[in-house]
Amino acid sequence: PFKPVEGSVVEEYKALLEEAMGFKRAVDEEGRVVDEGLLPKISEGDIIEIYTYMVRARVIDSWLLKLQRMGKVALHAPNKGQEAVAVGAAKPLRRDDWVFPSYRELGAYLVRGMSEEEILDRALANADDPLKGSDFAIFGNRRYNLVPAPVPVGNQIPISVGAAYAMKYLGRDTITLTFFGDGATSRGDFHAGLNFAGVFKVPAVLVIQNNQWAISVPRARQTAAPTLAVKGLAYGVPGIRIDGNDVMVVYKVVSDAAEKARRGGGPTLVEAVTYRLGPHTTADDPSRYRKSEEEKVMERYEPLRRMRKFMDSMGIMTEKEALALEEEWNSRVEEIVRRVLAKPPLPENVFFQNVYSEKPWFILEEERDLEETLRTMEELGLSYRE
Amino acid sequence: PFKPVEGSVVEEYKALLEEAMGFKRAVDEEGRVVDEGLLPKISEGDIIEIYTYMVRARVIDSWLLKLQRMGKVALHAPNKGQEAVAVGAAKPLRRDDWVFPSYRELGAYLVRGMSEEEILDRALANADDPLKGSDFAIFGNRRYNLVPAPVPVGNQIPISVGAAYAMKYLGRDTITLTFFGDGATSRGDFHAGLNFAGVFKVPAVLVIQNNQWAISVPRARQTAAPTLAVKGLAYGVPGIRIDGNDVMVVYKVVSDAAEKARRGGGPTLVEAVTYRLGPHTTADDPSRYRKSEEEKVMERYEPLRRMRKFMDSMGIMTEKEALALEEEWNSRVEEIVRRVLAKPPLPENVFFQNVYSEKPWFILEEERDLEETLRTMEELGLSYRE
Amino acid sequence: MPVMNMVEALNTALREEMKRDKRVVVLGEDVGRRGGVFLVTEGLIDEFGEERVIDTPLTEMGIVAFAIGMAMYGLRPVAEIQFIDFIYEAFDQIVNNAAWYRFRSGGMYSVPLVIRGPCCGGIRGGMHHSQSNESYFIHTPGLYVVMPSTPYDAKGLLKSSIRSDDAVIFLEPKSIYRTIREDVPEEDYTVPLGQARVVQEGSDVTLVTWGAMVHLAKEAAELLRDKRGWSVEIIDLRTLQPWDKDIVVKSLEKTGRLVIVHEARRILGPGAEIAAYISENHIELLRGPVKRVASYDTPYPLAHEKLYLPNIAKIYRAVSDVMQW
Amino acid sequence: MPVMNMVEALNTALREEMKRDKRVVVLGEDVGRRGGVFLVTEGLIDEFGEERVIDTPLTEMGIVAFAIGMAMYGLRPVAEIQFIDFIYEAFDQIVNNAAWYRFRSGGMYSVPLVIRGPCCGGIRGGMHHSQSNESYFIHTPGLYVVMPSTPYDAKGLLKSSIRSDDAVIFLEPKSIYRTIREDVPEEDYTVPLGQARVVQEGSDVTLVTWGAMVHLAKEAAELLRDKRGWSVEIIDLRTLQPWDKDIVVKSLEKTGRLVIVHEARRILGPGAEIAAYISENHIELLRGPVKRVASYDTPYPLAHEKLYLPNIAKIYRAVSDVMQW
Amino acid sequence: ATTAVLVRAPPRVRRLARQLGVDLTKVRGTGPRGAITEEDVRRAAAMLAAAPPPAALPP
Ligand SMILES: Cc1ncc(C[n+]2csc(CCOP(=O)(O)OP(=O)(O)O)c2C)c(N)n1
Ligand SMILES: Cc1ncc(C[n+]2csc(CCOP(=O)(O)OP(=O)(O)O)c2C)c(N)n1
Ligand SMILES: [Mg+2]
Ligand SMILES: [Mg+2]
Ligand SMILES: [Mg+2]
Repeated sequence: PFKPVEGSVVEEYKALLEEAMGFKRAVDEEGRVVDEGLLPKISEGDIIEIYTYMVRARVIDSWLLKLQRMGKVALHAPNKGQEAVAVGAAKPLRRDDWVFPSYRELGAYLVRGMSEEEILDRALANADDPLKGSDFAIFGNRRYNLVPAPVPVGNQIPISVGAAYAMKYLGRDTITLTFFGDGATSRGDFHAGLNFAGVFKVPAVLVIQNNQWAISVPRARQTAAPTLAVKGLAYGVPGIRIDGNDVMVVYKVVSDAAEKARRGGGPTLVEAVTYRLGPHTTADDPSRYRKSEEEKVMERYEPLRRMRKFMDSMGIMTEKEALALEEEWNSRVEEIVRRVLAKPPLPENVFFQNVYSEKPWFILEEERDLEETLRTMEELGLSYRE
Repeated sequence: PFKPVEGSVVEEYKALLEEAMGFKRAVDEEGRVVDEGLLPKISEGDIIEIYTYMVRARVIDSWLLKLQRMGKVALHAPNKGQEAVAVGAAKPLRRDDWVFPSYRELGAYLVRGMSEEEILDRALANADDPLKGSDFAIFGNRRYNLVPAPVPVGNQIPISVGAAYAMKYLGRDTITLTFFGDGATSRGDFHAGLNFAGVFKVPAVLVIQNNQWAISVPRARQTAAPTLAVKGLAYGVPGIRIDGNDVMVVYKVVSDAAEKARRGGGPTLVEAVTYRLGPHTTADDPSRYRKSEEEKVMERYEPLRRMRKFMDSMGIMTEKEALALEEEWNSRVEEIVRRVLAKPPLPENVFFQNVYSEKPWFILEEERDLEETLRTMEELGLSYRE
Repeated sequence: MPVMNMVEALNTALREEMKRDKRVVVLGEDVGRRGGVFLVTEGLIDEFGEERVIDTPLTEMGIVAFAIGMAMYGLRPVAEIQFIDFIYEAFDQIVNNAAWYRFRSGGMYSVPLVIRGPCCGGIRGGMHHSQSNESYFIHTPGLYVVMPSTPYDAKGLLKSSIRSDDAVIFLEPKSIYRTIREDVPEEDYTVPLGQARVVQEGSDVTLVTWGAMVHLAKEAAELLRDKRGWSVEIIDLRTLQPWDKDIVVKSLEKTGRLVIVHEARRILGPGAEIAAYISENHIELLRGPVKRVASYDTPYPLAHEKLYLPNIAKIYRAVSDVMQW
Repeated sequence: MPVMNMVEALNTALREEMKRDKRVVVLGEDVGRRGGVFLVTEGLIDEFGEERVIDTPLTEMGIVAFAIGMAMYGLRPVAEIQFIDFIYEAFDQIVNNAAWYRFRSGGMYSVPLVIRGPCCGGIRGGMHHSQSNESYFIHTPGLYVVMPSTPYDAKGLLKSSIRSDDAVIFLEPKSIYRTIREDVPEEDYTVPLGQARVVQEGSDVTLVTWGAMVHLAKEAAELLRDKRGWSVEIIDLRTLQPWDKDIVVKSLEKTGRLVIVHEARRILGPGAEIAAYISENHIELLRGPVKRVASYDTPYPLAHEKLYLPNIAKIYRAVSDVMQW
Repeated sequence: ATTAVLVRAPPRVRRLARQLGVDLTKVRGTGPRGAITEEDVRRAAAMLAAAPPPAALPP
């Protein structure tokens, strides 16, 4: 160890540094192709499908906001402006790959096959909620190999890396795809996750949704490093910085990284530069910490507008047609919302299920206690519903 | 944010990369000066002093080993082979700077002014133990601004960064110096500490004692990054890789980093490449995980031998004189050991002190319980001493 | 005297302490411009600047460790954990260093740190914005654990916590952040740590509680008086560790009946220690069982929090049970 | 039948389970070539290779989280924490994910993970190599908490833990790793989780304990019999959560007197829950107080561990106290 | 609804006293802190049984 690192490794690292400090994009904010080589080789149909997922993500997002304002949904974390990352990264995966989302990946759920109805069941925590009313803002379903995210920011990172190790250990050719925010890169979980990913060379793609803010804390306060992608180098993991509002480059870069991982080439960290156009959650007021002008400037970079311009210029679909699609999905979802709102609530004793694989005696005792309490409430004329 | 990082920053980072993947040394393993520019500008007297500290560290280290084998010391973590890092890094500091050691920095304690007697009081947990018998293998004393390390590996890193922030906040021109191992770089604490150091640009020098092993886990298993210094780049903190067995370059690089920090230039991460020549602790058996040949090869790089050759060739002191110094200190310490072994033990109720600033009622109740227990023991003819 | 809610009282306490003592600094996620997600630190950054009101990177481990270092060097940091549910990443630093540095260093270093944050349930916050995890801290020697139930106490207890030479976990029941308003003196005052308060006197049963449950207990006591004619003494512990055993024992000498009400789960919830202490040292005062009204031993369920948490019916049942003895 | 100590019994259990089930993998710091610092995983790497016996980077958070991911994907990881004292960095992952993923996912994902490691004191390990921190886990629903007191139980309980579909915290009292040897069957057997064992029958007082304290309790019982003529019933809980209340209640129906002995600290130590449960549900069985013999509520002191931990004199005193009733 | 006199006796002893018709306010405790034990109650009950029935109280 008493010598400098080999020159070839230094050169390799310099190349990695350029990728980590660069900025890959295929299509610019005006929908112009700026790098042919970064356009994925997919059909027009695929492009329309991708755009449709982005539209559906935006529509269901706006409905979740509305339902929160109506008091039906406890809390929602808006996705607006970040649809390209979720859709573009999820699309190239296989069904048997595992996706570990965070809480701004509505587009990814849709791509995986989750329906608007299923999203609403979850958000409303009704009788059909697969997560049984356990928490808010979190989605997931085993049927789609979509693992519900932990609310503690970044917890999913090392967990997903462990799952990727298990895949490799079992000789599967599947991979994991993990999403998390710029803020999450500060947590111990990021450090452990990326480091294990590098040491065990697991089949994983790790995507940072760098939306510039962690609630009120700007990206520059999160770390003094010039980019987030550069953090990969600390773990021997290549970090690629890309335009996260360009769904084409997201698709292309994640697709390549996924195939590399599948072939045993190890993990990749992707910093997808994007911007959160809405508040952090429905409980947030961004005017306390950022100027609305900033948001206005960023509207220009938002991914749906770009896709419409891109598709128009490529002759795939006119901007008008593309906008009409949004209207169409809005009506469809309105219909679904009506139906879902009529569903019954979860049973009262649901929270005694799934604490353990089998109920120990104290859970059984407490379940009886709840029954007794409900009786007492009736006697006293008390109600637990608003 | 929707653009690549500026070219000048990329260039700056490439330079940082070279430092982080390079290997600075002033004096090679045969005591030859290989880089004049990296020799610190210090006097012959200083050099002798530095060598003497290294000798004293080695001598007290060997006594602690002996005392452990005699059953007098609960556990010891040998320092042999790593004396240059501890001494070289501690020497350029000021008395009002704060040092956060780990558990292989006997040389640093000596440099700070701690005597062999004080080290032994601590290790034997006798009545003069400043840490009151609370734990093993840990040393520290406020008198020397030497903060006792936490045993959980790496805990001291973000704590020291907080102390450095406090210095800056209070307008002091002091700095912190923190030591930790290669294994510690994997912990969440390293991540938090380095990141905060970068974000808040604190006056701190952080020194990795990269001794190639974390118990049985080799450096290569700790991270897939080519060096540990490169991790600094993930936090916007320059990382410098140096020969940690060359006390001259350690002194020079830490001295420069310390002055930079003092002038408001922010933190530096120093990867000092070294090698643990002994077992991890007195409870370890290295033959289980590494070949003794490796140790033999590494003997050639060890820092005292190198210093003797260097001083000899510079005409500062002959190798023979230098070796005699070791003999001399050995006799002196033998004397001290004899004296220290005769000291009384700590009082029985010492562990009720210092739990809180003032004893709450339950501590007082328990203190009375201990008295009662001691009475019962007497009644029953039981003893708590071996 | 101004009327304040708990958020305003806490904000005032911070502001006054920061004015009084330059060593007091505030740090955490979103404590600056955002003023904290519940606005407890609102306006502080304007008054005291970025160096004293520090927005940190997103890591509770980092926040706590950084604050420990500050405290050891001589500052008086107040670290906000955005929701106390997120404190676990910092657990290593809290146990080994915040709680134990004094002991580990033979008294040479202390960690006069306050870790504060919103706790507890009742606002549809779900599993990770509703927890009452005080037991983890009560079981850790070296820490004070505090939870106010009123704006007045909030201000006075936070000041005592900041001035304490020990590390304090300061838990703020977010469901009563804005629901209770009362007179809060403008002048400097403290409420001492370790002292409980008799909220109302009674002769039949002693109800020991804290935080938002104090208000539930009052409602339940009224119902019990009206429906059954029983007289309930309510004790608000205020400091959960060290808890004020004397006030509880004194009350039991009168009532002989004990019910403990808390939002924490039952198994090894704080009530377990109170019940165990009384049955270890004062069992002869008890006419019957010690009842605990606590949350169930499951994770916090968003959908049914009203059934999960203590409620009036559960208190009613528990008191009725002990009154049979 | 071979005679084994606890380390050998645990090693055998791991080896047999790994042979039986390819999904079982072992990971942690130094578990490979080194065989773990106490040699519990000795030789496994030779038999099962580096992919199944995984030396990890030095981070407990990483070890646990990585293992959670493996478990969710379908493996049966056994994660070693080198000393259980170092588990706190992983606390966030243990609480929020190991314990709660099943609940959070509505039962869609489970975490069949074993976290094992040496615990408890008595070997001059000092503050960070001696802790008995089971309370933190007992208070966390979703976890099983297990501690064997004999080689036979160690093998049987570890097998049950590995086969359990829930996350198990498996605590190994290191002071009896090599001091007790007994016959351990070569064939496959399990000791069920949640079932205590009557170590010896008695009629005057019930002593509930576990881990290394079982052996101390036996010594103390002998002394009490010899000196005072009292007959002590000793119960080894084996599983601390969920604990076997029935066996304790049954014993109390006979003795009416309860003493709990554990190495954990007293305040909210596991004994608090046992005492509270009994005084809540079976107080009429008690002749007098429930006594707890526990470690003191200070950090673990290297220099005076023999006075800090339960010892025979303390048990002697506690039993004498309850026998006055 | 409560007695003014402080009785010191664990719940089990109180229950036994009820069963045996012993008035605990009249029993001297021999247990720790002067508390009444089961034996105290049994002794009191035995004395009650031995003593002649009390004269009727004046109205
Ligand atoms: C461990 C933890 N600390 C604090 C929070 C509260 N919180 C929720 S989201 C958030 C910011 C996350 O920022 P980032 O990772 O950038 O994701 P984004 O919200 O921007 O998508 C914070 C502080 C949390 N959920 N978990
Ligand atoms: C958090 C934690 N986990 C595990 C241990 C046990 N342990 C003590 S030292 C050590 C290896 C440390 O390696 P390194 O950081 O390289 O320092 P070195 O011992 O080589 O000086 C381990 C695993 C510990 N002390 N703390
Ligand atoms: Mg963000
Ligand atoms: Mg090392
Ligand atoms: Mg299992």
